[in-house]
Amino acid sequence: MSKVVSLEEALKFVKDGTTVMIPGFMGAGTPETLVDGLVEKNVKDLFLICTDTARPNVGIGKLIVNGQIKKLYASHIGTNPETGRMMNEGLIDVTLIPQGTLAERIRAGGAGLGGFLTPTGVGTVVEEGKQKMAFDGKEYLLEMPLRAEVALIRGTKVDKKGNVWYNAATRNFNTHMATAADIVIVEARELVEVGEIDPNNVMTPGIFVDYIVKGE
Amino acid sequence: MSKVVSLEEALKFVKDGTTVMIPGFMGAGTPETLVDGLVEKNVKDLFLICTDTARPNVGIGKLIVNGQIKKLYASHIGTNPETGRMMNEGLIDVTLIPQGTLAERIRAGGAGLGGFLTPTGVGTVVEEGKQKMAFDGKEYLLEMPLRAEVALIRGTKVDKKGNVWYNAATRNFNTHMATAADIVIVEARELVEVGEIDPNNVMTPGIFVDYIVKGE
Amino acid sequence: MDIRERIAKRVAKDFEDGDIVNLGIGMPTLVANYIPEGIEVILQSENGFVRMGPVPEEGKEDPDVVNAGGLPVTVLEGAAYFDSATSFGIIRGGHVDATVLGALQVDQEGNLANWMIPGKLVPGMGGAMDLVVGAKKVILAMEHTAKGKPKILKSCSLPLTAKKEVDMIVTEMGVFEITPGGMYLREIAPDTTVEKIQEVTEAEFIVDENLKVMED
Amino acid sequence: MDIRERIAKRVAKDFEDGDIVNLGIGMPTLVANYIPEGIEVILQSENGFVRMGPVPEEGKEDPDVVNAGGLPVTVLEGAAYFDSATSFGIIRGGHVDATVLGALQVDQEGNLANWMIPGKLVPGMGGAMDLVVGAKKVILAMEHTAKGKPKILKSCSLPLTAKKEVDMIVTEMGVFEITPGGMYLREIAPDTTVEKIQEVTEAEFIVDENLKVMED
Repeated sequence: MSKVVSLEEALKFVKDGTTVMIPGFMGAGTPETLVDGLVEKNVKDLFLICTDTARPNVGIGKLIVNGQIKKLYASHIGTNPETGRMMNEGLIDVTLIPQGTLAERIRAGGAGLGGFLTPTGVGTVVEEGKQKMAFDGKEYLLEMPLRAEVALIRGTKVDKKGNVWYNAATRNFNTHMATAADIVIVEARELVEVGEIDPNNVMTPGIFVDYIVKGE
Repeated sequence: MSKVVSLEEALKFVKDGTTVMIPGFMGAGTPETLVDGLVEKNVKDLFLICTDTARPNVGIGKLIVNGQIKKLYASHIGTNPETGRMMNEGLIDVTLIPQGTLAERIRAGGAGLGGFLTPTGVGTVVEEGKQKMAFDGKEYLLEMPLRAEVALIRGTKVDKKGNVWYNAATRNFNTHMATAADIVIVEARELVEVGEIDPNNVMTPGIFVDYIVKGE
Repeated sequence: MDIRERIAKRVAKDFEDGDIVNLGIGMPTLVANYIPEGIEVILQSENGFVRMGPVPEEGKEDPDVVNAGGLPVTVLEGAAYFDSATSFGIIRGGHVDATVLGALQVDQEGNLANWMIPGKLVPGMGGAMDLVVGAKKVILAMEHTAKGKPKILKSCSLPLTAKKEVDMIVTEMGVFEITPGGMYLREIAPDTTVEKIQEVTEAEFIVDENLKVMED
Repeated sequence: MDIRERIAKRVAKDFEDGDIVNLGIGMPTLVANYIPEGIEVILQSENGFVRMGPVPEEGKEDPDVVNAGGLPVTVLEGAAYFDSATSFGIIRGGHVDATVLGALQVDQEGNLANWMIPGKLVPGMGGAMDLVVGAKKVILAMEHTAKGKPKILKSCSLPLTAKKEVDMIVTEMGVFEITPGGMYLREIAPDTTVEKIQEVTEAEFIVDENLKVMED
């Protein structure tokens, strides 16, 4: 069975209220075609997990501006004033998470770990409600794994078995999110034949990828 | 300052009693030249962290046979009968660690995590002396990070800034051990010019590598 | 038909198209030879790759491409290599559909002992503890008895590999499924009887109302 | 000389050959322009690479190669890209020698507040909490006051980024070091006096016996 599907087929897994992970750093590494498809489809009340909400007309920022997000986990929202406005007006429930902790929580979600201890956030509001443990005089917070129903990722080169290679700084959260969702959809900037990516240089093995959509 | 040094210079960091990490899976990925150098140097009482002790005349197995190991953390010793014999005679203090837990403990040691929760080992002797925590009805063991004084790793291609690329199944514990030791020495199967490894495909960034030895 | 072949063949029938499977060392490895036609099973090797292929022709061995037992193998088109933490993230994170392992003992609760005999054999657990905890389905491929003595017990006496994780047991005499409601004999070999199985099985088991004949 | 230039130039003098440095957004970014000749400083960008280079020529921007602020940059020879968990493993794991950040407030205990003003500005902590906890040395590059009001306080009133992690503060008026024995004024700008600094500094500080002039 081919993993390559149409945009419409792929996005049928994202419904009102679905928990979605979308990678990208100010847009770099974000699957633009999939995001544009979500804007077009106009599904609502999404629980979105991402590192930043970019700018109003860039990447993930479009989903914010279009009022599709009900709940948001992110590390930075400052570059998209709409996110802050909607948070202040009670339209989006925002949880801010240190970026390293966010990456590690997603990785833990994909790797079957029950949590991990990080020194990040000790002595700050981040520690509220979390278990604290100390070893050798150093304090750590116990952070929990994160998973989603759907991850929408973006590969620079994707082969037909779903093996992915990311260029430059677009890798960021892609590799972790690909492991931590029930359904993983990759937008292929370039769709290549199996074998074109050296097995050594595959960054996300195809076993993690359920569907492939050719990006624009 | 060049990172490329002689075998002798590199091995001066390994003394009697040093804690050393050495990667490799039944020899694949083990730095043979560095191991042979240690056998030649005959430093004693090493605390060795590795996944298996290979066979008596292969890779890490040579250090066992030569009586250089006092304390051993490993996941599997069954293929080297000498390890078992020396353990039973009280010559080596062996701690057996599930392989996934061992990899994750080393990764945690390199990544500044204070520990992590894994379901592996629950209900077995592995849980002895460890804190247990349950979430959503699932039990986990709290496992602690591992670090070493020296890691001896092995790259297939290594550039002069210490960027490393590993071929096929030789990667195994190399990438994690490279992050979790005070001094990291890489044996280069092939020493290449900077730029020959695509920055995208670097598997261990050169910032982790202190010294490079050309392997045989 | 040889006992080991019968067991391997029956296990192989259990796979579905697209399954990601990890085969342990020994008899489980044979299972790869009996994957039904038209079904694609992706073999994971815990030392760091997916899409493992058959043993290479003599003279074509590559020391960098070895399986978890350190023996030369090949990889198929679409393979991907990764490091040990990623490999065990795949295993522990529930991305492996089935693992096939041998057993020293298994009991009617699904407890498994396959990694040591105190005072006698202490090879280490290697990746077995992670595999048994992490794989969606744990299948044991084992001879029914050891020198005539039962290996399928009421309660394991050897140190456990994992607690209550075994789903299915395939021996030369039949196929058992372990469920929360008890252990069921689902299939019986054509050359034996329920009585004969009971004689060499210490565990209590329920004979399936629709007991099938295990096909060769 | 411009205030910001003076601060950036002084910070840059603090680096040693081979240092791995993460520069925050804003004034800290300027520091890269003043690295002394003959010294190699490796810049880490937390969105996933090391050996960041300067801003590209106009028209040569690559949307895949951006810094943590989403702005186009370049990479130098010997660069390596990686994913976010690896990037923050580098940061939290103590592999970054120094991080240079801005501040809303800092206090004499080394507490830092630089990520939110409740009810007003909630951009999120991004990677700052990980950087401040993980980097070996935390240097603040900041203007001494905000609209004439002190930013170097007895005790921060804004939500903290991290507790007791700041090592050094560089402003246009001087250089402070925070030690377990108190905060020291180590250098003073040529165009000010200790009294003038005291007037705009709420924190208590000790004037170094060997107070030096901060060179432009």
